[in-house]
Amino acid sequence: MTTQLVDRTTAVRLEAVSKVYGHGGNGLLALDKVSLSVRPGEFVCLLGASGCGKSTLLSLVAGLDKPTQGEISTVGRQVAMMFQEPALFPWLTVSANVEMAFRAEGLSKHERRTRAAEFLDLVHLGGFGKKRPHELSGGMRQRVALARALAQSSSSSSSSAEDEGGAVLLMDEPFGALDAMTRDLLHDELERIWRERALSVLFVTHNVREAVRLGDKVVLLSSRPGKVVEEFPVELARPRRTDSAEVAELAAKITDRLKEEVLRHGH
Amino acid sequence: MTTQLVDRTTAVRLEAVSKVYGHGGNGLLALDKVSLSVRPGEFVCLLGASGCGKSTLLSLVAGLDKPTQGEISTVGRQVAMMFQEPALFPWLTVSANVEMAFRAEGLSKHERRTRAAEFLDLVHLGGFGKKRPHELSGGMRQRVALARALAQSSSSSSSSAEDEGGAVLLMDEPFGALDAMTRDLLHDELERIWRERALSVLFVTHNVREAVRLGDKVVLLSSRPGKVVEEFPVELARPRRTDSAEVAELAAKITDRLKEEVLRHGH
Amino acid sequence: AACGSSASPAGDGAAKELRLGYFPNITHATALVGVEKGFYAKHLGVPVKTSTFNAGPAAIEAVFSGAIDATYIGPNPAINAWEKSKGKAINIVAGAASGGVYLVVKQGINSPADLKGKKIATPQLGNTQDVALRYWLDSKGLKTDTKGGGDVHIVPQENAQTLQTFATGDIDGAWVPEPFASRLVIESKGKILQDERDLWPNKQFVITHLIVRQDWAKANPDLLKKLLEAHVEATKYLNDDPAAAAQTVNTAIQKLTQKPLKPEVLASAFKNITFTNDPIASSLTGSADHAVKVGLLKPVDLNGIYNLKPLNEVLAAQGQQSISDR
Amino acid sequence: MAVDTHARQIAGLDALELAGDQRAGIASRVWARVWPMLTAIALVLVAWQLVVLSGRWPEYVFAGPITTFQDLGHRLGDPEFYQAVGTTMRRAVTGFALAVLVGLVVGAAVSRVKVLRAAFGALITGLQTMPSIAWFPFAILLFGLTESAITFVVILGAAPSIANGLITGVDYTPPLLLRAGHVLGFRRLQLYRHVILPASLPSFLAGLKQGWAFAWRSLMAGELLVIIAYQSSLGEQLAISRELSDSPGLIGTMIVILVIGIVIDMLFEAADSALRRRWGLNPV
Amino acid sequence: MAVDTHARQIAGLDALELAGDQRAGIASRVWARVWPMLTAIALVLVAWQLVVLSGRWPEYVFAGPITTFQDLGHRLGDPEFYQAVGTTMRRAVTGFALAVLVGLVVGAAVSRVKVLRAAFGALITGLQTMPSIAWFPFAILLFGLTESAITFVVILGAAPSIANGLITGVDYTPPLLLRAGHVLGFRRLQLYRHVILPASLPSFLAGLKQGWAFAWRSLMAGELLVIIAYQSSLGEQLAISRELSDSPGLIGTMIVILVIGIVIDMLFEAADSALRRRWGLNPV
Ligand SMILES: Nc1ncnc2c1ncn2[C@@H]1O[C@H](COP(=O)(O)OP(=O)(O)OP(=O)(O)O)[C@@H](O)[C@H]1O
Ligand SMILES: Nc1ncnc2c1ncn2[C@@H]1O[C@H](COP(=O)(O)OP(=O)(O)OP(=O)(O)O)[C@@H](O)[C@H]1O
Ligand SMILES: [Mg+2]
Ligand SMILES: [Mg+2]
Repeated sequence: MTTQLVDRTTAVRLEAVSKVYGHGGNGLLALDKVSLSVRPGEFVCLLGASGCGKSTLLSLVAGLDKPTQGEISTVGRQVAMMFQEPALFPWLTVSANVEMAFRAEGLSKHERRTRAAEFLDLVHLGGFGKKRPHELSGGMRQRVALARALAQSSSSSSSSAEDEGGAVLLMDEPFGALDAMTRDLLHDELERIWRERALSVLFVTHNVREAVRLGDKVVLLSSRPGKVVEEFPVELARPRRTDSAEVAELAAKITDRLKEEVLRHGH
Repeated sequence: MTTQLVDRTTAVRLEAVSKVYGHGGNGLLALDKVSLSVRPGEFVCLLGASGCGKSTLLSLVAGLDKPTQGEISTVGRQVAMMFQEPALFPWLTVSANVEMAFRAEGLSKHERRTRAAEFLDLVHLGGFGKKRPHELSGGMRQRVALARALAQSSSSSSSSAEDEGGAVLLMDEPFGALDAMTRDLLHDELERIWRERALSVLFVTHNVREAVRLGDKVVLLSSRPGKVVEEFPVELARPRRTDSAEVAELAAKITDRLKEEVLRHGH
Repeated sequence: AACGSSASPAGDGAAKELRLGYFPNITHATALVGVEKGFYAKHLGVPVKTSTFNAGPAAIEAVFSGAIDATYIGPNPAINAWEKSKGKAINIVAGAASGGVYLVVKQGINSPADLKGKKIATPQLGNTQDVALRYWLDSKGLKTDTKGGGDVHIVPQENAQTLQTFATGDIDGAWVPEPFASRLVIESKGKILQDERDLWPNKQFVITHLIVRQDWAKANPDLLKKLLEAHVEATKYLNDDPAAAAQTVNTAIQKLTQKPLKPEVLASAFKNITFTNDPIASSLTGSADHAVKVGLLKPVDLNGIYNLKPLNEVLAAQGQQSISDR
Repeated sequence: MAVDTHARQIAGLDALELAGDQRAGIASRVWARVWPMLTAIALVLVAWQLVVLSGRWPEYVFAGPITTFQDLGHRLGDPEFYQAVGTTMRRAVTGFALAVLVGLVVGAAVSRVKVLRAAFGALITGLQTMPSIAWFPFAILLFGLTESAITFVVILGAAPSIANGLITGVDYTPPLLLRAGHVLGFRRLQLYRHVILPASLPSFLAGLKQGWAFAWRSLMAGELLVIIAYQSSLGEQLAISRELSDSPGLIGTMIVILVIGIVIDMLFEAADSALRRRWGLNPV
Repeated sequence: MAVDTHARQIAGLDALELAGDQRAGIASRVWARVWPMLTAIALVLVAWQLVVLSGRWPEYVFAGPITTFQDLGHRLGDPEFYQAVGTTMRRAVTGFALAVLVGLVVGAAVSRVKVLRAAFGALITGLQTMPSIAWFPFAILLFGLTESAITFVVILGAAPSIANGLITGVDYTPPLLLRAGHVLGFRRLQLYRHVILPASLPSFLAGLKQGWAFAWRSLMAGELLVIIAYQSSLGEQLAISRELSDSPGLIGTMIVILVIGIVIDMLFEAADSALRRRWGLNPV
């Protein structure tokens, strides 16, 4: 609970973190002694079968839930997060939803709007600022959520100059509802922002190629209880392409390992 | 509006269907003169960029919304649908949610429960019948919705013996939140049920390989306004594998066409 | 007084105004004409702030809280206030009205014996009319009880409701004050079976009197006297020219409630009420005794409830007879 | 053979009542809202006249529409009537505004602070069930015979249900939105202002509507408490009509109260509709 | 340097108040619910006694806790008291049950049928604002001097807010769930029963709570309407206490009313908690 605990070379650290939902006989062990760390400016991808505890892990890191056991520490004034569901505020317009990311900063109304528009352009939703969430398609909503999370993690209050790494960004299947093209374009944008802002990213996906395309490290979780099975460092040069051979090769390797894991658990 | 209009060789027919959201200057043309037909027992996949009108199209077919112009007809007493969101009833247990599919049939409580359990097993959620939706992960919720839709479309009331084809099943990105393994397993199950029940399926996905893996025909929509760009018949022998070369080849061809389309629209 | 002296926001030292309460009701005619004709204003020399109430409890609450100094009121709330405060809160300083209470019954009921098994309404359980009815029935050999059982069923209900239930036949009679008695007779063809005046010595019993807060009276003896002067003049006006007075009363009622009495009801009711400065002490103690007898009240010590000395001084100054508090 | 044509689907859709014919002109839309109301009024009037004609009760016990509207017409011609309505409305609005304030503060505190909730949560409903007359003595003790006494009774009547509306709203705020707000860096008051309050708005609005009804009813009773000389009010008129068994007067006053209630409801309804439209919920 | 440790995150979490220490024993959990209430009661009693001691008002005007509880103690020793409470509770429960029925039917009809809504929607709030005393004459006309007259007043008091609760719930049913129900083949009544009603439950429950308050208040007034042989009632006791300027009696009766209100609230709260737990909403 002191600064000593937070190593300057770690942005996020989980040490033997376990999480049990419910009590006693009905309790469900979602995470079992997971240890994991993200270095400042590192891009870590999390892979695992459906229901293995990825979202649970992100909630714990974001401080939305308490671990049953273990320690979690994060550096950076703020942790930005993109949920698995869009989690937009239905009473706000699309633009206002993105503007919420700047609320804490105390920007002027006009500035907030301008910056929100930039991020909406980024996710190809330029003309939709005045719509309400219910008027968007599923994928468009997801992109609004993406815009909000990116806006938050690149806002000045979440990364201060003194920090070695920038803010922490948690993303839970951010591109799940998007077509391959849009996805590819957004991969590039995300990579750019990550580098510019020196973000520390923890990224959940089901798409192994995507993980390899983006990550510095891919972490594989087993299911029920979620445990770290293996960590794959990705040492390919950037920029990478999702359809490049190297990516495909490493992805195939990880997929095999994942398949093994999933099948072992009767999935 | 007469039986003549419904061709016995068509399960779903859209004729020059347009859909405008909103009015006047604010109106958004989501679908523009879309014509499409699904033969009884045919598996049709819909592809298109995010926001191109795929979900809108399914709503129209399901009768949840009125087309602004054009005619829609469906055969079969009931159209089963799986939404893009899980759309589970939060006040019911997982099992009760699936049981809702049999409500209209008047099965006994016990029978309903047994059949629901079967479908939950099918989606690998055997032990979760007594949980509530909020206790599940995102992918698990999606699988519950899948179980419900499959249950409904294979229940006796939705396909009557006289019909040439079985029920109509509409699916909106049913596997979006699932890992590749679970997805593969469920592809097989879906294919089996589709064949056994002679379902007519309209299947929305962003995964081109998945579309080629499952479909008899892949329909490509352009975006804003949604128009049918091209239909690709898939003449590969079943069973197909997602990672087979033929599938990859056709998928690459469709992806190129899709990319062209997306880029043309400034995405 | 040991307590309550701080209760008056106006301060009891030297009051700059008089706060007077009354009801917009024909039995409060003294106050109505007093205000309408300006008697209070004329005599008091300080501004008179009037408050009207629609029932006794609110008036007593206002007296207790020090929101008003004096009010016209019926005998029951006065007795309650006296008893609850153990004789510390109020005094009766003058009478205002007497009579005007009747047992009105349906046609076809001709004697007390015919009342057996019938439903008779009174304004409220344990009030003077209620006690009077029970005592009277008792004297006629008819049993009643406080729960509405017995030979005659007594149903306490608001007078307004009595008008309605008598008209619809839900009740067979009612022991009520004016103007309700006259309305029952005139509008619903009721018949008077008993005039309460006939049950009392000199055909007199109190229906309205004037009470004041004790600590106000103590601090403002002069104002009290002036109030009584005005009161006496109002009573005189009512008795000197009943026809004009009746009109004045109706004008006042109309101003306060927007609903004047019908002329025939006004005439009948006015005729049945006697306006007097005498609080008819004997009727109050008598009624309390009756209440004890019919089992509605624990014996109360009403000794000291009257403070008629200022009134008698005022009357003496005008050469009128003094009034006894027994 | 089971055939599902377009026509059948539209029928199914109508059952859902999700869609209105949105291309209809304004005139016809207004008419669509007005004619059922006019029909309802006409039906009530006819039924009322029939009951009176049946002769079951004499006119002075149960006045017919003709007598009532004649009487009401007279009153409508009298400036004093408008004064009375004005006085009552002024009191209602003041009292309600204060009650909203109190309800908001109490509701906010109780809904988010566990200790306060355990201590006072149940008390709020307890207070809500307390009839207004019980407060009268206290109102007079505290405020004397002033309008404040009336306002006090109105606030005690309305604030609990406003607070309860807010509490329900807070309790049912979707956890996902709370989490989103938390992640965006909102804490305590900010979380309240930016997430919880807007998310509770529908329920809060429902509470306001109930609160208005409580405020109004308390006011009708409270106006008898302090009758300010020569300042008539609706509550007083209602009581006097009843006191005098003045059937046309009573029914007339009831109609006035009903009309005011309906107008206020329309204001709430408009707010609610706007809210629903913004949230993307089925418009009426 | 901005350092966010585990400790700070827990603090953030507490602000969210999503978690309770669920491993605590039952005894300590009960205690956690009880002590704030006891403290609140103690505080109120102390404040009350202090006001009395201040001598601002004499005891006969504002009775102190000691006098009041002595008086209440006497009444609690009297079987008639329990009879009175019993009578009132019986009437409240009967009236409320009928009001729920009426409210449910009216609410269901009005919320789903456009024409009815246009015709009667606004009337419901209008009726809600109608003070009970306005109905007294009609109650007696229709039912004479019977208990049914009281029940009638109670129903008219409570049914509108129950209907309104249901209507709000229906209006705010998530469209996605309606669509899901429609696709599952539910139409009209079935859609109502399987989707709309359960989805509206939270709002309906809130409406029930408000309805109970209305029912109870209407009852307190209505019990004066018909005073039935051999049956004392709380409403009557309240009125008589006031009539007799009996301050300890009045406060005592108010305490009884408050306690009943609190107990009823706890029942509602239990139902609501169960509902929230099932729906996965933040438990209290
Ligand atoms: N209820 C609505 N009101 C207004 N506009 C809407 C509504 N629903 C959808 N739209 C618009 O219609 C277009 C098509 O939406 P639709 O949901 O059909 O897209 P989609 O193809 O399913 O996209 P995705 O792959 O992102 O789910 C979008 O531009 C969207 O903004
Ligand atoms: N609120 C909760 N209450 C009880 N159990 C829960 C809760 N949330 C998650 N779980 C359980 O914890 C396990 C992990 O859930 P989690 O949401 O972390 O999975 P996930 O890896 O994100 O899966 P997916 O890829 O499907 O989103 C699941 O078995 C789920 O049933
Ligand atoms: Mg997840
Ligand atoms: Mg979609």
